[in-house]
Amino acid sequence: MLRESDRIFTNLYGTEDWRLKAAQSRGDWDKTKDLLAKGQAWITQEVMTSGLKGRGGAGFPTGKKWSFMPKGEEVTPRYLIINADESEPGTCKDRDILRYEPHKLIEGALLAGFAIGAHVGYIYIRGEFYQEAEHLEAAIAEAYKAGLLGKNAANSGWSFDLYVHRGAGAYICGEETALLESLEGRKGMPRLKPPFPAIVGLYGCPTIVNNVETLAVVPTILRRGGSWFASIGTPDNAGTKIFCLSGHVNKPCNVEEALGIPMKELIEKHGGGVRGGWDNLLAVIPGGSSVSLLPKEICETVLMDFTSLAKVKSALGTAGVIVMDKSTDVVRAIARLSKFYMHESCGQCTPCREGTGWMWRMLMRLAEGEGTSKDIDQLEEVTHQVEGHTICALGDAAAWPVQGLIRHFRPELERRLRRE
Amino acid sequence: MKKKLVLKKDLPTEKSTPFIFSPENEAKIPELLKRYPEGRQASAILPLFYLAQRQCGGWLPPSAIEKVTEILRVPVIRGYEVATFYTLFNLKPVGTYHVQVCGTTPCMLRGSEALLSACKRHLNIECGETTKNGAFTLNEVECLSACVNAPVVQINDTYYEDLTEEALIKLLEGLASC
Amino acid sequence: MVNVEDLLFLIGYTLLIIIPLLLAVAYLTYVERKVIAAMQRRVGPNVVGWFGLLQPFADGLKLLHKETIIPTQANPFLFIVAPLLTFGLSLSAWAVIPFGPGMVISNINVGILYLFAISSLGVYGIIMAGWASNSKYSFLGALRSAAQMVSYEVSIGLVIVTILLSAGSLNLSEIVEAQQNIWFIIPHLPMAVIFSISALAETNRAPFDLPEAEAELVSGYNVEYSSMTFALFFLGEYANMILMSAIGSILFLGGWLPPLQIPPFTWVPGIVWFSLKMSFLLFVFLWVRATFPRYRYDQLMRLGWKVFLPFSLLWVILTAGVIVIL
Amino acid sequence: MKLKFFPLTELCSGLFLTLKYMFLKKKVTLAYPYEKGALSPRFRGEHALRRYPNGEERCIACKLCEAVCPAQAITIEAEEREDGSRRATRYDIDMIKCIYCGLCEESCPVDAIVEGPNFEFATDTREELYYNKDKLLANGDRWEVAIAARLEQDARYR
Amino acid sequence: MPKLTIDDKEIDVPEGMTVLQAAEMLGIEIPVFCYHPKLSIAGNCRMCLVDMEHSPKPIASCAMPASEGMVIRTQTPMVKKARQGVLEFLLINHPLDCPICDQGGECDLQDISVAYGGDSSRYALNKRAVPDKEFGPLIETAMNRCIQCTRCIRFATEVAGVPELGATGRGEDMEIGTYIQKAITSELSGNMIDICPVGALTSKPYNYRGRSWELSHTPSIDVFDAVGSAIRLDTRGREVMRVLPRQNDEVNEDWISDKVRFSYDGLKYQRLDHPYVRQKDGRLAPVSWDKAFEAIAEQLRDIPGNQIAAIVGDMVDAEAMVALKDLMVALGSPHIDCRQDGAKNGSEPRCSYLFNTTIAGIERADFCLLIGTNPRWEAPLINARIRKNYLYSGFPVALVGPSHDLGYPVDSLGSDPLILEEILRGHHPIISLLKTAKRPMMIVGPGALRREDGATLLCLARQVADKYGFIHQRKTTIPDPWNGFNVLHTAASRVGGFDLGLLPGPKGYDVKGMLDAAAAKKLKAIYLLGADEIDMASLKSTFVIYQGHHGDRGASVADVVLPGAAYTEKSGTYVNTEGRVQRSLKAVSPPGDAKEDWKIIRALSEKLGHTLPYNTLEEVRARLVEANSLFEELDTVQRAPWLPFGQEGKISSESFTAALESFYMTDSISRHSITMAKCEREIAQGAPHG
Repeated sequence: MLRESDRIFTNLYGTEDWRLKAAQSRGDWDKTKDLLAKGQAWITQEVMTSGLKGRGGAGFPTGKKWSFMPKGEEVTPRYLIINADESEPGTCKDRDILRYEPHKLIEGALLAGFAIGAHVGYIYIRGEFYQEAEHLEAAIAEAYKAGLLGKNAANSGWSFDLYVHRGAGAYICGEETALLESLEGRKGMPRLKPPFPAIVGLYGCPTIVNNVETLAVVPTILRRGGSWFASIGTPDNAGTKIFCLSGHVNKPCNVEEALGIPMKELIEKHGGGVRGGWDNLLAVIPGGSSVSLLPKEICETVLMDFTSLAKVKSALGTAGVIVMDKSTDVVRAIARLSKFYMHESCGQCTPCREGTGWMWRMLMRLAEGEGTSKDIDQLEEVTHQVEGHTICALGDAAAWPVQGLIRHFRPELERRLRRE
Repeated sequence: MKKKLVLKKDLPTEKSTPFIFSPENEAKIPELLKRYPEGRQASAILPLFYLAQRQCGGWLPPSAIEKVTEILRVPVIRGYEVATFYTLFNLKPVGTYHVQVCGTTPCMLRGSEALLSACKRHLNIECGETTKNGAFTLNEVECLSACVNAPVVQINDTYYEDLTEEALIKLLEGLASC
Repeated sequence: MVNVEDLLFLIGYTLLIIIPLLLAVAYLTYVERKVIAAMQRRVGPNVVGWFGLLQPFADGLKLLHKETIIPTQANPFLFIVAPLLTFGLSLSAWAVIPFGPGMVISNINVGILYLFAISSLGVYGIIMAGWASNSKYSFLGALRSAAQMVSYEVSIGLVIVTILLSAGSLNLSEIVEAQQNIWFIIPHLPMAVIFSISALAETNRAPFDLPEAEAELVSGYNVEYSSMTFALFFLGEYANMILMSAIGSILFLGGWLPPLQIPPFTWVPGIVWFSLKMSFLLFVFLWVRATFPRYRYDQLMRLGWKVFLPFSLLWVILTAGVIVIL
Repeated sequence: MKLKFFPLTELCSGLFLTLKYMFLKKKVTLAYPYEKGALSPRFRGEHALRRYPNGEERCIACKLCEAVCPAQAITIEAEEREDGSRRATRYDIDMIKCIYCGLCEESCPVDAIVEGPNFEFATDTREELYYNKDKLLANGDRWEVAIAARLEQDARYR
Repeated sequence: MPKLTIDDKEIDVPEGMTVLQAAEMLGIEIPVFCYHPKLSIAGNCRMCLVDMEHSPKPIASCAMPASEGMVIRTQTPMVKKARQGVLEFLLINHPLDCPICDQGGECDLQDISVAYGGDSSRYALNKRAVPDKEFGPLIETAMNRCIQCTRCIRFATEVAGVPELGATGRGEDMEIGTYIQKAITSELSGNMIDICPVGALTSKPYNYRGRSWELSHTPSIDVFDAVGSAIRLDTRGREVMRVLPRQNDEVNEDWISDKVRFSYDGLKYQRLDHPYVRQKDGRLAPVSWDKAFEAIAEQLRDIPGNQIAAIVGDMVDAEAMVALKDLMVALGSPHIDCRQDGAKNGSEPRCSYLFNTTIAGIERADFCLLIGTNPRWEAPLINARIRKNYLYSGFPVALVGPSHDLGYPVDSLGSDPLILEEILRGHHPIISLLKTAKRPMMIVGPGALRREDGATLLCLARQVADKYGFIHQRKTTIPDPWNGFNVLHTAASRVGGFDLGLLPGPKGYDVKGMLDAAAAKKLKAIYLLGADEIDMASLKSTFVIYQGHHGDRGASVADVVLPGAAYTEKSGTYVNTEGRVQRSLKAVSPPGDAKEDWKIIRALSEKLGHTLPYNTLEEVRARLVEANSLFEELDTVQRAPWLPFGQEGKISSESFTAALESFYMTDSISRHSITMAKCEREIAQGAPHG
């Protein structure tokens, strides 16, 4: 259980004001100039020490990512992109940061921008977050007014501009290259990699794309030291993380906790327990819609961190915990996720464009108890045909929940086919 | 002559009057363009579409697409591609209140299906339709990322969270009366 | 000086033979079709006339009506002469055949040699046809035919030698008379078999119909023939069959003699016995055709030269020896 | 072997077999044309072009039959019809060239060209055997019932 | 030079090459749909997935740069499975209408499905239906068949320079289309049909008419412009069914213009299939060849040689030209000209009338000055090259002449010829760009050459070229010679005519002179060899022999009409604007009594008593080589040495005018093509479809 003093997002629930003054009173923008004065290398190093991994789903070490930026003289501009295109079903942590802790993000953006040598940052916020975007714009305006952004940001001599760019309703734009495409004014279709954005990114320039939560914790890490952050959680899964508890829990909520907390504890303590008691639990999707769900037996013991969840063939993803109790029609629940992926596929790669729809239709048939037992194997094969064969990870994300369903609930599927 | 299925998808057939930005929006354009580097003005396509859509009352007529692409100096087909790719641009007129019910799993687990059918019943329309008086357009949308406050309905720019059927009906009634 | 009366009688006799012979040929074709059909579980011709009895005439009419085609590259004279020759020869042999005691147009002493000579001449018609057609198939057919006839005439010659040793005469009537006590088929059974097989080869009948093997040579020497010219070949071939049957019954089955020299057999006129014997032999021709597949040419030659020739030579020596001893 | 050769037993047994057939076996001849034999559903007779039940011709001029025909007996010319569909403007079969192999029927994706059960189409002149599209369609109309029945019978083996 | 291993074979490849290209070099086939060597890489079809060592997922070989030490396998079970999977996905929504699809038999999807696909589909649900789009009179669409490879979009955007196509919608609903239903306004649009890997885009005029396997292919040369694109004539029986490009990276790459691709139907209408002689009543009556020749011989008998003239048209082959020239020399006439449009160039040196940079050389240029030309219409493939260079290097293009939309940004300097003088004197702002350019090029078009002061303009252009480094002679300091002076012709016969000297001899009239002389009745007879683009009104009182393949303008004034062969009907030699000698083969026979052109002239020469000394095509070609040894070397460009030319003088200030009024109907074949007429109406003039 995370100590109250180690909590980073102290205003996660919006109990206090989000504006600059209140934020400063919570410790934001405290001696930012000094942090910047310690130099780019120090910041990157400190972030590396902290063991901070990207909070957007893929879990790539943030410090390492920053270190990929070309070294040496700056010939072309560099860009920092903040990925606030939060659309993963089961996840709504960034929204609360944007609403209640915008200054943490803005300060993190400045620090990160400085660390990677970028003078311009764009916050790509999902289009539906109209109010959140307004908050953010206001917060940025405050920061500009206070001299924390713009030329000579926070009196550091570093100039840094931050703009809000609203997306327009495309989950795929959460993929970093698709986001870049979208930001360049085109359809959000992921780009081929290599080259990676750190080398050829926005407008062909070196670019770092980071999640909101990742950047929002950076100022605190720098202030309290990377080793402090690393001391929380387990060595491979350092730090705190906002978990989103949704679905059939008594008290759905966002909660900041240390990585490595047992799932059961997380649900019981923060979510107020499963609706109808722990024994009423059917399954949990531990990390947002893109990961495989886990049946109750595994949920009893599994720890909420990157490595433990990978061991049970799931993933931490965005830490969006979706709880399903025994009243859930699990096949329909997963079928609905399949529909989501079908709707959000950009249509570029063949397997994803054609496969996501096929998966959804097959799942719907299975949910209705139509078809034959051959269909289950066929569905699984189709997921493998999609997985790993696409440009971006959306194909994988569409395949994994279905694979999880078949892995853990095959008897249930077969039972439906027998129309019992 | 061979009969062809002529596609006019989402595009009103009759030639609409040319779109012009209102003066206050026109004033915003240079400011928006300034955010992006020189020569990369195409980046502003989403902000400009938003401006145009807001000015047109929630939808994006072809003439607006043409106008925006003209301002940004991109081929009009690129603008059309973008407008059809993103779900937030409505290529057909929508009602005063665009009711968007989130239907993805976390909301579904907490009863969004009931909400949606309640809406359909109450407004007497199907998804994608607009009420006769032009007040409401109903749509089921994918995850709105407010899952801990599920079920969620977005009406125009505002999220309404932790809804029940009764609360939603009341809300709709309230909107209809004002 | 031949007087007119004799001449008229001669013509009368000749017609008396030729007309029934042509009729016999016509009905032989009919019988052949019927017999083979029966052996193949078919009914054979049954549409034209009663039981198809008018079929031969219909066929004849058809052939008469058809156009005679002479190939451009052919030698027209020889092309026309060849079937005439074949047909003519097949008729002329009948001059010496005794149908009964004294019932013969020309009862010459060397009748059997005459027959032998005439049948040897038959090959000329075929060679001429094959050459005159100026076609590969015809020519090959003709060559085969020539080789085949030459080969089997050797055995037939030796068969005749055996018979005339036994009968002590070259006159056909005397050969018949020589069988009063026992038909030559009984002491000379192997020779009878050799004769009948050779007769098949001599008449180009199945299973030795290699000169006209349709699978290989389309139709052999008569491939270019049509209409009446074809009909003449056809008539000639069937007349030859009947001739061979006549010779066979004369040489081995005692000609016009009844099987036993006791009544009631002796009441039946000799010509009837002769006809019955001929009919049986003709049936054998058809029977064999319906039963056996065609020989390969090398097998045919092997049989002629390496089986029949040594065997019949041996038999001649044996016969001669037996006669000397007796 | 020699024992069998000298008495010619093989020859005799052969002769007796045919003799037996001559007298003891029932005749199997059919009195065609008054009687007719049974036809296999796969019998490959005269060609016909079929139509859909609504009267629309099936052939789409894909020219697969033309390409597959080993005797090159089929000639097709195609064009876009007024309604935009692909149709043959010419469909000729030279029935004299045809070897009745049935490959055209097999290659047809829409079951348009078929070899029907009719085998009695002898003619007096050659010209009558150069079938054109009208003739083939007329054949189809005439034999449709028989053709459909026969396709039905054979369907499960295809 | 990274070294990588593909299927256990090692290969060194140049930097920047992809794995797919490396595999191609090794002869290893990798199936592709979206990849096209002449287009940018999309990497979206996922068909080219291969196995890379140390990579958990298969990689898209078309997009993966080859790098040192890579180990690639293209035949592993994983690759096989991936290919099968992708094909199954492609086919679930692809209609199985191959029998009615014109692509059937030459379809990538068919071939690849047979080679790499599974045996059956497991998809039993409804297939997606996509409404067809209207792309104009040339391209037929069947969008159900589309596999969203986006080749057509990339072609339109990159090569054709008309960003009119796009993929709208997303996911399953992604569709290829235009913004509003309208014809694609490109002169190269037909190439989309070729690059479409399935039957979604097919040729509208060829629609349902033929099948790929029943066509015979004959290599030939495009004669509708002077580019000399390599084409393939697909014929069935005596009919040209369609025209396709052949790859020739030196000239047309993989593309051809719509005019040559679609105007073949013009070969069927208004053809001259009989010799005709004008009767007393003024009507043309069909006669035998002998009669026609006699009519000519009778007329020419009394006319002295210097009152006979000959004009050569734009599509004439070199064989016919040399025969005609020999005949005119024999008749003693100096009046011969191959410049129907009245261009003022053509005399020596050779560099003065060639596209010296070469077409492929455009890609190396770093500045381009267009003078009185609209390459988009006059030579669409040269325009595509300019655009290609623009895309890769962004080189500046400036234009003196009437401005057009060329598909890339052009700095239009105005259409006043005096601008050239300003440039020469160094007073024009464009100078700064010119001075920094290392390999500048200029293209002098027909709009400049056919002016009265064409020769002076040519001189002026040469002076500009000399002054601003358009020409680098081979020197030790410059290892790489460069000639940036280019003349763009529009007639396929033009350079060949110049090379054979089909120009007025001493005291000879040029085309304008001939027409004036004819009007003044100083010319008694004129021989028009395929020449239709002159003012026929002045020939009223002259004895006109017209030899050509269409009953077009020339035939209407002719007294004797000799039916010749169109370019598809003869084996001919053509010299393109670069000076490249190329040969076409006879694909079909000329209609009726029509004959190859040189044969007609040879036969006529006999009747006129000046028998030409050749009887076979080989002998004519030997005569060609004798006339100019350049004709010995086929398919190569022989660089012409840079020598001074042009006529100094004063130029008029009259503005440049466009040389072509339309792209689609410029000659006797395309004027009779129904397809071209439709294009003219619907594309050029934008009339609504239908």
